[in-house]
Amino acid sequence: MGKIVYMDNSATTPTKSEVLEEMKPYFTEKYGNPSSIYSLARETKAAIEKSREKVAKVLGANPDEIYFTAGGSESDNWTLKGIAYANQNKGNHIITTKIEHHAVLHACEYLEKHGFEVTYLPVDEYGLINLDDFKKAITDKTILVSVMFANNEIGTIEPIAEVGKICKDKGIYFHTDAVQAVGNVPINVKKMNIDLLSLSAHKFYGPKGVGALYIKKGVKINPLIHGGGQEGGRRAGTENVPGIVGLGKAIELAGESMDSHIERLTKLRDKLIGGIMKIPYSKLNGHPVKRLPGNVNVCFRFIEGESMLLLLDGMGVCGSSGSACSSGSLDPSHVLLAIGLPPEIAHGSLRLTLGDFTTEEDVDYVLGLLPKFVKRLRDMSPLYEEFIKKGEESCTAKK
Amino acid sequence: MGKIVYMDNSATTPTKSEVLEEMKPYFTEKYGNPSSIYSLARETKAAIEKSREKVAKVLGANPDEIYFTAGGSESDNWTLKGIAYANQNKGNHIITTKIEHHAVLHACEYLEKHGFEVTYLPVDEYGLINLDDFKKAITDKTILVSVMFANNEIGTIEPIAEVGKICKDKGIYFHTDAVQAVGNVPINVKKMNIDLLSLSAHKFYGPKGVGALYIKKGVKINPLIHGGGQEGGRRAGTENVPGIVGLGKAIELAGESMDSHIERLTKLRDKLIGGIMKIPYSKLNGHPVKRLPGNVNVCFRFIEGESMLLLLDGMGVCGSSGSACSSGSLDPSHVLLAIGLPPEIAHGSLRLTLGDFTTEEDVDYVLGLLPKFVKRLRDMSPLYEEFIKKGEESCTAKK
Amino acid sequence: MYSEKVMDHFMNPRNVGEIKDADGVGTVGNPVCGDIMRIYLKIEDNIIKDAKFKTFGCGAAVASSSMATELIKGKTVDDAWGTSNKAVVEALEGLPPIKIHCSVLAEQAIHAAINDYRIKHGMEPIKEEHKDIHDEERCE
Amino acid sequence: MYSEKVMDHFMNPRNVGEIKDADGVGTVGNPVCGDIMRIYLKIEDNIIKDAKFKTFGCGAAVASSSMATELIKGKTVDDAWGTSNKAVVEALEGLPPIKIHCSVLAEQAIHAAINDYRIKHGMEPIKEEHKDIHDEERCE
Ligand SMILES: Cc1ncc(COP(=O)(O)O)c(C=O)c1O
Ligand SMILES: Cc1ncc(COP(=O)(O)O)c(C=O)c1O
Repeated sequence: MGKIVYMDNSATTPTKSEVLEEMKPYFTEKYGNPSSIYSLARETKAAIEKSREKVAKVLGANPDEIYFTAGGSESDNWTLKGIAYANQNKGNHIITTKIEHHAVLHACEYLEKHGFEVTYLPVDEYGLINLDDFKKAITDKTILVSVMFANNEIGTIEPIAEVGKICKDKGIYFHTDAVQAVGNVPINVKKMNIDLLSLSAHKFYGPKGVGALYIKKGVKINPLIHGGGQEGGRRAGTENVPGIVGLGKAIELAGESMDSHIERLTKLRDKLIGGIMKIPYSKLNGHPVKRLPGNVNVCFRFIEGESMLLLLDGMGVCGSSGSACSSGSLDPSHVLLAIGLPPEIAHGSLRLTLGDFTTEEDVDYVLGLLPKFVKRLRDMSPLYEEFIKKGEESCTAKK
Repeated sequence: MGKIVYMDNSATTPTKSEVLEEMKPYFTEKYGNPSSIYSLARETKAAIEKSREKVAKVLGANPDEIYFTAGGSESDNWTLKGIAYANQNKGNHIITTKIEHHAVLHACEYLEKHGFEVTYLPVDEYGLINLDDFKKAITDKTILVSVMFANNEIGTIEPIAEVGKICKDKGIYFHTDAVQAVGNVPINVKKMNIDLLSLSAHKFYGPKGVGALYIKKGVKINPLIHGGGQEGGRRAGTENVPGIVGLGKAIELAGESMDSHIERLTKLRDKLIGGIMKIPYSKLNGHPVKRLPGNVNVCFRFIEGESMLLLLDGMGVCGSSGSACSSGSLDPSHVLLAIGLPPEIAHGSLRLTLGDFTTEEDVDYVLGLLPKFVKRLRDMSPLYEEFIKKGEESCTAKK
Repeated sequence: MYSEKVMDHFMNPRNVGEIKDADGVGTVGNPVCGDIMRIYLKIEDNIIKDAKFKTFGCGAAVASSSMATELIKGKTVDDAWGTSNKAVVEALEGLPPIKIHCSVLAEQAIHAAINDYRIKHGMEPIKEEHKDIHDEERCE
Repeated sequence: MYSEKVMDHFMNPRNVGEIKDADGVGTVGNPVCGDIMRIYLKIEDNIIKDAKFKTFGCGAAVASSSMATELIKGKTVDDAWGTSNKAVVEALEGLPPIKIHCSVLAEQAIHAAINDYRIKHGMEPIKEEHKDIHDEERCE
């Protein structure tokens, strides 16, 4: 394979080699089932507890509040369904946002079919929820609020501590999908009054297929996966020991290097955004500052996103798009529509997400390619042709 | 660490090194998210499809009927809850057995709290269900039958093809928890009329934290984990690519060596059973022939199981017990009670499960230790003292 | 996900551009749904002398346009009308199921351009058999 | 899961066995629940001269019996009665929460043996303060 410039770190990250090294012995040598009593098992049990402590430390939680799962989607589904059914006696109303990940949105839609009511909060042009909207949405039937920490497409960071405070005052459980935030934003579940928090290891250089749910002590929640007594009886299944060890190592590394990680990525991100904004009729999606350090999401008018991805892929650049075509449906990203982009512009979005292995050279390389590719696709675009003929002037992305 | 004789292969197996080798590149190099469109992602997508084919081949299924999960417990929960809620309009009755794994039993108990009715079929002294009992239990509200392929404690293999035939005739979905069977017993889902089948990689020398559910084409089932469009929209979450690759390799190896695996283990098993049966007041649990090739489960009267495990662990032997003490509850194994053992005898059970790394030397080593340990614990046992004083004669394990 | 042929026609699309004094122009699709295709025809003696396209859309949309224009060049107008989306898919050595609609769009663009030519030349437009596929798949 | 002290008392239990002409014998527990403990006492001049045990049970049950008999040897009968399960747990350097009941059983076995001694010697048995723990935890 030729040169690869990987700019899709929000989709997934490579497992760091230090992480893989920690995991390896748990496949072939230290393979004991943690529920057993012999020494081979006690050592895997201990490894899990060590990982639990590492996760707790980075989140500001207690180790016995961390439950390992198979990833962010499971953590989200567990929260939504587990809280809904365990607290049905108190109410049937859930508040979330229009820009959540599908793991939250589709779980909510499922609950709507089973007697629950869900309010989907709108967001402003930057993707931020409005706290007044939120407060007004609360009813005496509200049992759960789920607001994502940072959006996976446009990188917007929501006012989590403020939402947490309001939920605490009202005595409503507050869940945040922090799958994109962990490792990229400082988090303290106690200070931010978070009751449940989802995370997924493969988003911060850990392995795929393992995640965690922080559940504050005392929260009433049903299991999603019933069975054996693992995870304090709350999540059954033989523990994914190598995965859990990898998650622990990855979050430890992320915690240690958080400051420098944020500083470095923010610089690269802003350089990339700056360069792209020189291309005419382009627009930054999301908030300029309240934004994940590695997230760049832009729209190029008159261009369709998948075509851009294919051209970039031809040069070894991996990116993603909110374009309908790249997501297996005909509708463009619900997030881009929620921030008010007209569908035809939403189709032209490009997300480039930087990570620990992204270099300044990579950014320069991509900045060298983009103007050519934009020109090429616009030259082929009947929309651009019309636009030029009509002599339209400004690029206003809002309807 | 000193000598280790691992005889707990039903709890979990080591990942074979060939399996780990296949997995490795998917952590650090081939890490692309399979849902993306660039080349890095296409290659992980292809790897998943290759694994799907391998699983399908061993089960006699079509690749598009295989769905990857996080393990046996998830597959079981998905089936029970997913079928129950998707077919509520047809009925609310489920049939299962008293000796299922807790992943099935506890999911059933959950459903019972939510308006479903569950019949738990009894078993005979060998752990076998009775087909007449089963037929009588079927009502016009029965929507699902879940009978395990082979029991995890006593190794008994159930009459799956017969159950499948009856379910087919009645038009009822048939699920089998084959977590212990895959790799140890030939399976053909089409010939056996199985509609859903659970498996878990770590039981056949694959990694922990990954499994699969076979779902016959056309079966109506809700997702357990909603979200992204992975696994044909039926199981959300970024795919555990290394895990899935490992599962594929492991099941391929298991399929290739099935015959020799069964032959070798059956011999070792029967040697171990034969040796143990020379110890007075000992009894084999489960069926002598319809039994997993590597499963040995015995009761030593007047002895408590955990004590035996600790003595064995002291000599590097890893085993397990249906003893209450080793399972974190005060009640002995529901399986041993279901086959009619009185609780005080069930407490004295020992399970030794052999695997591909078990040698004849290991068997001899354990056979050298057991008589000494049994004697030592009996000498300490007030039950044995009473028994000897009363001059009781025969060891009848049944009530 | 795409065949080599599709990638070739996407990376090196044939017949991109406009024909200034086209005899027929057809535009189909909807930017809201993420694809618009415009085909320009130069027609002499009932023969497609030249065909060009402009497309806003995904890789399959571009490749379908490129292939469709290739397929009809040199054909009679009637033969061009008969160029089905299936012919486009086959010439492209397949399209992923979700992208089949791009080939349908190409067929529709040819039809639209031919009808435009017919109208300009005082002929009745031929009635389309297809419904608008976007209606069916409910793209808003 | 067990402390080194527990493992030591399990692997090398002190005072295993019977006292043939014991002055007091106490048996507690229930085989159905997986543990029975029997303690034999030799008592002279109100002093526990010797103590032995037989136990059917888990590692913690054996270690608790062993430790309990060690703790009471040489004590007055009253002091022996006062040997609490907590003292056994402490001497064992801790027990897992689920195994605490084993230490309670040891305390109860001492009480039962002392009461057996009292009854044989015409004294009133002392009333037990504990309920049967197995009742509470609903072991059938
Ligand atoms: C029969 C059976 N079913 C289900 C399971 C659950 O599998 P897992 O622990 O991989 O979730 C197991 C093993 O623990 C089992 O033996
Ligand atoms: C915000 C957010 N939530 C949830 C998920 C789901 O995580 P996973 O794919 O690990 O299940 C993702 C990533 O895909 C995400 O970005």
